[in-house]
Amino acid sequence: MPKLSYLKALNRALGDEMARDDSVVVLGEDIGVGVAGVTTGLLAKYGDQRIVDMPLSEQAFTSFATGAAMAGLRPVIEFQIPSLLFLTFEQIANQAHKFSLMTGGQTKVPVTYVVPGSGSRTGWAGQHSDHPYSLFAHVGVKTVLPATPADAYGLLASAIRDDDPVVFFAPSGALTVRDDLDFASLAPVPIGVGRVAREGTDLTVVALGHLVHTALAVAEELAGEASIEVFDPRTVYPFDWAGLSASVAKTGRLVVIDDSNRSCGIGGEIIATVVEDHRLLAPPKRVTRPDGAVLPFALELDRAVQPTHEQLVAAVQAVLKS
Amino acid sequence: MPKLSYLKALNRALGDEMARDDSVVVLGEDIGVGVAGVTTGLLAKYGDQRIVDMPLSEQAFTSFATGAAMAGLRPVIEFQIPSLLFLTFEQIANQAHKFSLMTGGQTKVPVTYVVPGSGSRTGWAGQHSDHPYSLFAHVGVKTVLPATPADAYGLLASAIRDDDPVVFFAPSGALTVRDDLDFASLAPVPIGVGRVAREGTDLTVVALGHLVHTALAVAEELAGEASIEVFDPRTVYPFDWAGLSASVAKTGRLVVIDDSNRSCGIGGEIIATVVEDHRLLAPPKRVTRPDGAVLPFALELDRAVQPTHEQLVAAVQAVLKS
Amino acid sequence: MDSAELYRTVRLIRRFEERAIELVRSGEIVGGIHPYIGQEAIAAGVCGALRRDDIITSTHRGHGHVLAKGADPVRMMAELAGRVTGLNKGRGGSMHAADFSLGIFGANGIVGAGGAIAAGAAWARRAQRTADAETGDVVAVNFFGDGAVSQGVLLEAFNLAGLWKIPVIFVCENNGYATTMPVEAGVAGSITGRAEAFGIPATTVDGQDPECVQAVSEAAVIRARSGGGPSLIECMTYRFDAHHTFEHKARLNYRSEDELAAGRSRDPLDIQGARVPSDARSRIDAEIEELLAEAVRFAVTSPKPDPADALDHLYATGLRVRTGVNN
Amino acid sequence: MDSAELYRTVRLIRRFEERAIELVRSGEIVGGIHPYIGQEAIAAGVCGALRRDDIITSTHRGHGHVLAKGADPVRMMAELAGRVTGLNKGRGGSMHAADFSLGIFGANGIVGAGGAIAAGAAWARRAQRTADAETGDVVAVNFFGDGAVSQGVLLEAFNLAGLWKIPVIFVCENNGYATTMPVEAGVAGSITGRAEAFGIPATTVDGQDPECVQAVSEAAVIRARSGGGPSLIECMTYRFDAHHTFEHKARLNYRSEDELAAGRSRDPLDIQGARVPSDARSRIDAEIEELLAEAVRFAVTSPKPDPADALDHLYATGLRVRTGVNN
Ligand SMILES: Cc1ncc(C[n+]2csc(CCOP(=O)(O)OP(=O)(O)O)c2C)c(N)n1
Ligand SMILES: Cc1ncc(C[n+]2csc(CCOP(=O)(O)OP(=O)(O)O)c2C)c(N)n1
Ligand SMILES: [Mg+2]
Ligand SMILES: [Mg+2]
Repeated sequence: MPKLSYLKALNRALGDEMARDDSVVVLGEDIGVGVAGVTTGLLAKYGDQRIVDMPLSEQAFTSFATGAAMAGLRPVIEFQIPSLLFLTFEQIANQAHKFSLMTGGQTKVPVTYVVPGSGSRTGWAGQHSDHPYSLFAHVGVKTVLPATPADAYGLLASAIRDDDPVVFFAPSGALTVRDDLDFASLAPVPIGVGRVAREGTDLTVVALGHLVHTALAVAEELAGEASIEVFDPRTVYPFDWAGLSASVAKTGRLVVIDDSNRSCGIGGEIIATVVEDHRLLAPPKRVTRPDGAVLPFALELDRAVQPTHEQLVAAVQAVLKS
Repeated sequence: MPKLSYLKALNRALGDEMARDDSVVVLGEDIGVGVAGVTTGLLAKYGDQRIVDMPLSEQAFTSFATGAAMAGLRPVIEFQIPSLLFLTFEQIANQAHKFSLMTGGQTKVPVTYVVPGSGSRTGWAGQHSDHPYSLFAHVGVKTVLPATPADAYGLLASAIRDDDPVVFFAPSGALTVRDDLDFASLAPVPIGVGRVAREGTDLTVVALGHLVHTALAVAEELAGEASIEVFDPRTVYPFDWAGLSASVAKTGRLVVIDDSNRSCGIGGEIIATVVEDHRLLAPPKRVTRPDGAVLPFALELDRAVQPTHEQLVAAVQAVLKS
Repeated sequence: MDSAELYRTVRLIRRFEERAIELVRSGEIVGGIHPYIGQEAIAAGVCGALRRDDIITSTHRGHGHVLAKGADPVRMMAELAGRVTGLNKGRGGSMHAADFSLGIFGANGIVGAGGAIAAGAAWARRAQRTADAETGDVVAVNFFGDGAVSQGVLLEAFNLAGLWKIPVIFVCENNGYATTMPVEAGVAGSITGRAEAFGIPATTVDGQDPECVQAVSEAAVIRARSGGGPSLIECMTYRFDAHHTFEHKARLNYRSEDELAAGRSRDPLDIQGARVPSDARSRIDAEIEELLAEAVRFAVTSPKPDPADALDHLYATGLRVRTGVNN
Repeated sequence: MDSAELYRTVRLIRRFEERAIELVRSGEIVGGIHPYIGQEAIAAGVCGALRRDDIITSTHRGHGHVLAKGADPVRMMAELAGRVTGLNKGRGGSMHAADFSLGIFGANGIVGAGGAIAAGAAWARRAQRTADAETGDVVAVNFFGDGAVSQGVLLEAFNLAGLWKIPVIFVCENNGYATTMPVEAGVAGSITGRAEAFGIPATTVDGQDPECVQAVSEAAVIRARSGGGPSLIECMTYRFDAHHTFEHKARLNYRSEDELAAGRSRDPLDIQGARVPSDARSRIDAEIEELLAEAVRFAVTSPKPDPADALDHLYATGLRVRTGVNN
């Protein structure tokens, strides 16, 4: 079977959706030449009225997409940096997100915001290394964070077809992941449905985005000690509480690994929700970024504020023991 | 003893800090005439170089304050609407918050952002009714949310004197609270230190902002059934984990009432952190806004998506029983 | 629109606002309103130049625009009163009233927010136009105040509109103040200059005279429909009443009595009224009184929403999320 | 600055960038850089007109500005290599290099972000000025690219600067592209027109000639210091190298070979070099080689930060917060 990288899966999904539906247009910076790789080849195929290079006016083009969406198009925005979501927070959280309810359901805003390369980019320092998916889970904008090429394909397709705004995080740490895939098997993956990435019976690790791969490696490494289930929610919001509940009901133990800042991150939300509903066999644990983290530039420091394999091993072992 | 309202306490704290320190300046819309009441009388006293009316350029004046702060002033910004924090999220979370670390400690950004009237304003609808303090707890900007006039005074004074950016939420639901106070007793209240608003032994209710008053009323109402401790963190970030831990260690039961959207709100963070460290006697519960809430306009609906007295009673009773 | 129709629109808005203020006072409208009184000529004149399928985006002071674009005053009043029969089923209220079937893409609570939305909508309509359409492009109008021209996202929207010659018309209602801030204190340079800097032609017009506004708007509409690109119209006007009804209870003292009297002396109702024969005028006035009596009656007697439905429409897909309590 | 000093600055920046690119290639600098090569005349000329206590805010392409304002190239190189001896103790890197002791309020990773910061800093300095000061106001300079003039917050900053006649100078480095977007595709109207719209006088200058840039800057500085208010200088220039070093590995094909050759033909190093006697020039060149050899040596031999200190300086107060694991 051919290999497909995560980045190529995004490119393929976008191309397939543009072919499928004329109303899909893409807005972003340097997408014509395809600097980020997501739009490679699409300008030649679909022209500059559907692959539209944008000036550095992120706020305006975000609301421009909202207007276009309410007029019937399905815009996809590519943002070059995760923190551009801070810059456009008003336009996403206060405009796009609110139109449906505020108008009593008169309109819908089917816009997808894609951030290829979220989280640390290794050496891009404080303003280019954020991983702010939990912010969108808080305000309630649908948010996906696929870990694999197949899910990247499937969730981008679903995001574009969804009638609500969806933020799509493609973590830097996953962009180069390549999987053997039958291309014919690529298909939409429903928003809000997680998957058990590895079955186990003793402890559930919930891992998000690129950290799913870390969790799988840890589960394998500790296979002699315990049977670890890895749950990949794939969607951060709306979260697949039923899927997670089934896993935790089986294992009774929980560790979360999450590249969010600790306070008010999805990691904490997962723990809170689980303990409200389940009596666990041991107190749960989280491996996250520190509170309020700003990624320092130097590589050693950048790495030191991201969740690690070793931290996950330690947390899993501690929870197994208690 | 004279009565002091929450709003007047803000006005007094601001005036006292301006008198104490020449470098305190206030930037905001309509602050000269004092539309919101926080700056009443200060223009006449301090002139238009320290009470500076701003045009509708929130992003620029937020970073303008950052520049002024790095040049040695202590700006206070008054925002007219909670969602202006969405509009200026880039300037606060990605600029003001990050300068200290990114410059290796060369500079500091002592800016205070005050939102008088956060949360629902009763009939101001979807874009004027947010209560986004959990967002700042996530990105790690110091965030205070006082419930009483004395704490409003004390935390505003501390916020202004603090060398880091601080977001100050003054909930609509607390602005008219009035307390008997010896004005001479007004003093700075340290950021990051909670208080036990009512002592109890059976269950801890953590209540935030105006909901402290709801929690006190519930504790009183249920006094015959149980002895309820009400913990008012006062600061949302950095949270007083030690103070809360002491309370929960005593009571063994926890309910949180929080006007945040449920997912990734401080309510979930509190529950997660507590269960990581404590074995509770019963599963904890939260009373919050719904996931992703947008406040609908009609009064009945606006009220229906905010945490209520009745919901807290039900949650407390359920936790006491289980 | 002919003179009588323009008069009718001005009169309708004026009386609508007056009746709405009564309902604010009586508590039927919660949260207050930003009255449009004094500025009616702008909404009337601009919308008088538009087609039904044209689009508008509006502001916190939006009742006039919404009514002039054709929204039903009865359902509009019900919206202000928070009833399920309202335009937005009571979910939006004064600052978010919308009627997408008439191209009314909503009032907006955030100053400056409507410009990029209007530009995007107009751009989308142009993209959707079938080759055989001979009616010209759909035009979008974005209304905003003098305060909004200092808002970054609006200036960014000027850039997009200027670059791609989008059929959008920016209508600035310069009423001299952003809440209490005089325009001179808030705007360096000029309002028209800000549009021109982005290659957008701009004119200033008497915003108290509906026919002047309509004439200038018609020219801008023709230009936009035929691919000539965006334009900006600065309408000089005056807000006769409070920034928001909360001001009725607060003495803010930012406008002198003299200034108020001078500002109110050029009333669009009189200016346009003088152009309509008095019998026609009386007939129109009577019709409007009747319509608004019905609007008020309908508003206060319509059912209030059921709290159980508070999260209806939160997601267009109908997604149901967790409530605020453990179940 | 005299001709030789200007030459020195241009040469220093050029060679600094070339040495830095070598370190990117060898992996000593992680994350790459945005090379300033070709644009050196602007940093040299503008900063040549400034005092030590004046302030600058810079961009993602900031090395030239930081060096021209006087930062130590040795500690700067160490910063790019992420060492504790760097300007920012290795916490900032290329996009955040700063030296507050020299008024360098930092490079910035967000396009357009520096304008309001510079305006606020200059406003604060003016407010702090003691009555007896006779040296005139401190001036702040905000550097930015042609892409930034479409960024809302920068346009808002123009408004504040224009309104309050703040001693700030906006220096636009128009190198023809925002990454791959040609300036004509991104900027409706003109860059100077955008400043003028806010009452800010603007001039366009040859950005390849350090003396031209310095002369125009001196005039703007005099004006700003003496209460005359802000100005904008548009410097026409060309980026000789990649947008970012990642482009060295990717063929993006947005600039033709002909265009590149034409753009590179006006090299500030040659233009300014021609004004300096060749022996002086050789001496300067040799000094710079030595200095940069030391910078590279220092950078690659300085200690790397200790991971245990990763959260140092997160809060100016020294507040310690929770780490990412349960303890
Ligand atoms: C971005 C933003 N900033 C501040 C406010 C609060 N606010 C509401 S209306 C208003 C004044 C607007 O002035 P203008 O644009 O001139 O419109 P007018 O009220 O005069 O019609 C302000 C400051 C807001 N709603 N949005
Ligand atoms: C607000 C923002 N949008 C996008 C980016 C990504 N980005 C970095 S540099 C750049 C181009 C900037 O062009 P210009 O301002 O002309 O400066 P130049 O690179 O030519 O020096 C872009 C799009 C960013 N850093 N900040
Ligand atoms: Mg106005
Ligand atoms: Mg450029």
